[in-house]
Amino acid sequence: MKNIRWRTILAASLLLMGSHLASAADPIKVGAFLTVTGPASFLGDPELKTLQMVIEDLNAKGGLLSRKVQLIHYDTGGNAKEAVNFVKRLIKSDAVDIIVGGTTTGDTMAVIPDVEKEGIPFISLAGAVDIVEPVKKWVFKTPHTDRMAAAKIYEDLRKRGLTKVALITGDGGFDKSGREQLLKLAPQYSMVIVADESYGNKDTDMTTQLTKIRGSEAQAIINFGFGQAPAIVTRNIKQLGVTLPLYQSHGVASKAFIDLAGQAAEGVRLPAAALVIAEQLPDADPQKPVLLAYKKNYEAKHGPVSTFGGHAYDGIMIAIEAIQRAGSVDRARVRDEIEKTQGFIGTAGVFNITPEDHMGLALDAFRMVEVRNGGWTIVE
Amino acid sequence: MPEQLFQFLVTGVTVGSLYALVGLGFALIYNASDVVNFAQGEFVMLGAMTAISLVAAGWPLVLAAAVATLLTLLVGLLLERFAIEPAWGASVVATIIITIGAAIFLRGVALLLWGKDFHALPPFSGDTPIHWGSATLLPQSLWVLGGAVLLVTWVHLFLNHTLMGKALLACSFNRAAAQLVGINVKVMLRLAYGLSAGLGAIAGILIAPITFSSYEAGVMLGLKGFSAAIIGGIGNPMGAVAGGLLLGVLEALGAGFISSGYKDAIAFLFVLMVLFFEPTGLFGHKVAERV
Amino acid sequence: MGTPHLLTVEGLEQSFGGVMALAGISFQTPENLIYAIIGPNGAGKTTLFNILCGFYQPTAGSLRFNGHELRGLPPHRIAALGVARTFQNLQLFFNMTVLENVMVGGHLRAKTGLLAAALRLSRVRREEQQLRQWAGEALELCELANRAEQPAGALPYGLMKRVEIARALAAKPRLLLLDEPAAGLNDTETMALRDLIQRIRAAGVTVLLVEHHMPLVMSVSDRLLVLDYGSVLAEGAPTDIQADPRVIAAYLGGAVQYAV
Amino acid sequence: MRLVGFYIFAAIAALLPVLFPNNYFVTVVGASAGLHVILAVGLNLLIGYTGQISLGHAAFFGMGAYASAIMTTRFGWPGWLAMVAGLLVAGSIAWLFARPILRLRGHYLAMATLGFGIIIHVIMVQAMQWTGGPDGLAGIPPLNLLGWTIEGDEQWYGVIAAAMLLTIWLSLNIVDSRMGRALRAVRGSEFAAQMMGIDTASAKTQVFVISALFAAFAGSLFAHQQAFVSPDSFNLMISVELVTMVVLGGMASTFGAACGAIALTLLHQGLVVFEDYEMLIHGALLMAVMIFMPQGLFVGLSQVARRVWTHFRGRSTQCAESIGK
Repeated sequence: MKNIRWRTILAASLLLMGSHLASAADPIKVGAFLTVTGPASFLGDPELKTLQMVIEDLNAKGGLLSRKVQLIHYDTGGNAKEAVNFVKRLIKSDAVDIIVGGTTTGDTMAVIPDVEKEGIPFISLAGAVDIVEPVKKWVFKTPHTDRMAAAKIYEDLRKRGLTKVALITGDGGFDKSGREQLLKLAPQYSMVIVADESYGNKDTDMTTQLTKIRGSEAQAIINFGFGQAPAIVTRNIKQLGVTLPLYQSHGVASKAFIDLAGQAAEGVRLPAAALVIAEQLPDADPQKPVLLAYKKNYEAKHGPVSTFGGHAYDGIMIAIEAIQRAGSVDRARVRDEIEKTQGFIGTAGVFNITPEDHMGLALDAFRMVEVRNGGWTIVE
Repeated sequence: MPEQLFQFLVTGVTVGSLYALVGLGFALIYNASDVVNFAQGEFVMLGAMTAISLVAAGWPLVLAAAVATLLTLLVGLLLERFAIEPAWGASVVATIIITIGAAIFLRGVALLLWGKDFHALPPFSGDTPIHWGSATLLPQSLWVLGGAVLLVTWVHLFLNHTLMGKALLACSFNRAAAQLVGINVKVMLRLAYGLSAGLGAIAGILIAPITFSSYEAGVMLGLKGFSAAIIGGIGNPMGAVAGGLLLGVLEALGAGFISSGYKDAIAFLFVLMVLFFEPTGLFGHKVAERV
Repeated sequence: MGTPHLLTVEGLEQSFGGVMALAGISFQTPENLIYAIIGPNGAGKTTLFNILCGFYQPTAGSLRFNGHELRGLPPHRIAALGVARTFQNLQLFFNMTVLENVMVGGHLRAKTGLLAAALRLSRVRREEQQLRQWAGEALELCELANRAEQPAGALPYGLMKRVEIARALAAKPRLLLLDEPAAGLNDTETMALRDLIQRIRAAGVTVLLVEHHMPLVMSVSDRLLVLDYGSVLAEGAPTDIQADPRVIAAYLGGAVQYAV
Repeated sequence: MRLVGFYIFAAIAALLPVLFPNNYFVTVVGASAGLHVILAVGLNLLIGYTGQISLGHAAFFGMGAYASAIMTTRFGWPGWLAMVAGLLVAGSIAWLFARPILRLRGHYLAMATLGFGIIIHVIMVQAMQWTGGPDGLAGIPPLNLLGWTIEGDEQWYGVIAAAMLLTIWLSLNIVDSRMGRALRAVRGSEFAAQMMGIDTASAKTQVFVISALFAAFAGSLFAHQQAFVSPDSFNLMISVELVTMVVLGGMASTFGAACGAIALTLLHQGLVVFEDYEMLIHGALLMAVMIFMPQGLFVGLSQVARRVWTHFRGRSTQCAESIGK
């Protein structure tokens, strides 16, 4: 871990002098801007570690198109203004060939105007559906959209015959766009929203909002959020003795959530990528080998795996395969190759990207999972 | 509606006691140095994170808490020795920036030591909710409330009934006069930073089971603690506790009856109203402007 | 001497939570005169000054200046009527030079606002010249011309006191309140202060002087007002006041048998 | 003679893009530094000269930005009209809040302005139907001034550099005038200022409004330059950073505030190389400068420069003094 950091500092300071020696042996440059600190560090940190891991393994096996691959990454700290400056720095000063990054929807939306104007392939790791709808020529994304998560939750609720739903969401971008999708899709699944509460992502107690929900005739609670707040909501629900079924979002699909929420997490359901239940997949499932390989490799270095790291893995692998198929780092040809990615087996599911769908994941890429005695189990 | 109101009040008091505990640290340092230490939130975080690591390493809770408090107290002393003292005589605004720099620095250290994810301390006496009328609260909240009462009385006794405490107060009222009667003002200031760091650590440990802790936990707690100290009248420990409880109840009622999204806005709007009518806080000592 | 009174104070009372700092005092100050107010500490001298300038609002009574009722006016409106003062504990603008301090004195004699200043209109440039000139004159009068560019904080205490006077004069006031100008000065500085006060009176400014330095008070004032425990003890020419038994009793205390 | 510092500053700003053609650090970072200078110079009038602290100034920066964003994307207003609307909104809210807030002193004033900033930030996050919520507003059209549509980083560098020089010029004029001295008198001693006939309440209100207008002006430029605005560009941390720029650069010095703004912007870009250590170094640097140069980076450095200058030339030069103003 140590020498990677020194190499990055050395590489970055070299670039400060702006030396552009273009030659065959020149490394292929992958640019990344992630929220490694700040409120969304919960997502950005595993993403960075995954990108570094994949690129290090790739270089160990001779790199790409017989050229070394170099990762240049910046930490936006969750501030969209920084994201824009860093993407301009990646394009203009570092002259990267492709960008994989954008942990939060806010950062991603902020940089799209520049990416489209400069014409550089950009694979985002953020959740909101409006990153790829309407389709933008140079912009792709690997995580499932919040609309898919909402649809998956509503499907499960309908199976259980529950129609009166209470929403409780945080004040982050991920939370708000999730809430928007839940409100938009409710009529389609004949769901009735009976309560719509909100909290601050750094709040320490949500019992007030949950007491109001307890007072409503809600039959189930959906908490769309990420970080520490959903764990507090889950504990508060148990504290108030509320027994309604609780649905979380894929934002908390990680072991850390179960550790934080503790006993209160039992019975919580949420849509998640197959990564969290890799071992329980039937052997015939094509995703299983990919998931186990990534999981083993990541956990050897960094501890428990997280679905956000998985999104970064999918993003960088799609980029690498596209460059291999294009045989060069020419931006337009790499972009076209990404758009032709078919049947790519990633941690989030099977990707079939088309000119109209710059994500390529079907609803079945999401698996409904439930917390049972401290672990994730598939819900049939 | 009324039984919900009771729950809102109980929630308000439990959350308010968190703010009160943090506000105490602000009041103590202000008493000795006329400066608001914006790194107070970081002391709370350091106390919690150290205790969590020690407990995770198998130490018994009480020992871990004691060691964590001492270590944070040491950090407070070092901060005063190497940051506040060398800038002796700097303007109030410059000293505020120094404490803000210290806060960022301590956050950087915590980031390196504990990484970025969230940690929790197991509750001291389980988390089976206690039912009190129609409201429920966690046993840990009783620890927090109890802790607040204990610490407030200790600070009150210390400041008003011990020689060292009175010396501390003397420094804040008139540093030159304090020096003249033989009080070593530098030691007093260092003591103040050490004590409020220790106080912050204890607060952090008491609230860790409720609020989870990360390298960034100090920011919001510091902000709410500062607000509590200001509402109560800066420098007045009792005021800080009252201010904290008031802020907590306000947030709960605001979220309960008006809109949970605008909770913080409602609370701070009230803080503004208080300041407009009581320019030196609810219980702040009114400083007569002498010409 | 019979000109109409510049300042008329009637039945002025001021109490701070029950303590009667001023218990109904009345006096009149004719124009173009050096009028001294003396009395032991706590007699109510500074309280009177603060009421005159609008820092305190009196509990009762009235004070008329040049036909205007001052009671209820904020300090800056009273200053606009032509009242200026110095302060017992120095209130210089230490973040500015001596010249800039005195130019602030001329604030009321100029008009340009923030917007005109920001755009640097021609009348702003003319006004700056004017203010610089007025300040120069005031510094000249107080023999501080050579200290103009120095920061106010760098001067010795005696000179700082004089900068405060120069600053007050730059406002071209009709009434100048001097609050213990001789405090902390040595003898030579006090003599220079006496000449300065006489030069100020010669320039047509009425001076209200609060001072403990008796030789200075007796030598420079035209009339004296003696306050004791918030009420008027005596009022008159310096020579009468020196001989007045009540004043001597108040100052020296106890019954004194005169060797008649 | 009065504007020698200003001309040097203008020369540097003009020469940079010529010496380093289309270099990221000049255009993009330069433009960001320019916006920070406008904010810091405005805030310096309030903190440095008038001695009134404000920990909520990012709110006015945000008002300008959101006014431009909302008026152009949702109501189709032209850019300049939206900018004027932003100035009016920020100015009137500043005027409304100034009187009650500026009666407060020291930490209480810091708290009131901090609270004000948080209230505005919560509104930016929660009023989704107007502000687009936490993910902000995208698609802000390019700014069209007098028929010229500003496109690309070089052009934006030019526009922001010109705006920056304008604000520095306005600030220098304000400081060197009757009203400027009145503001500094308020900081020196509010009692003495009142006795000089200065209505200190209205003086403080005027400077509060002026600094809010500077911030809103920068906000509108920022909105059009980024074509995107989101609440986390206007939160408490940004307000704290603005105050740090003023204090770091050197209080009560227009060029001090400008240099503080540039230094902090470059620091931010430079530190990113250190990844996890960035926060640690950022905090340590902040403390070090405030401890060893309490009167600020600029004033401290100009003193060092003056000592070196006198060491070599054997006599002090008038020029350094006029910059220090």
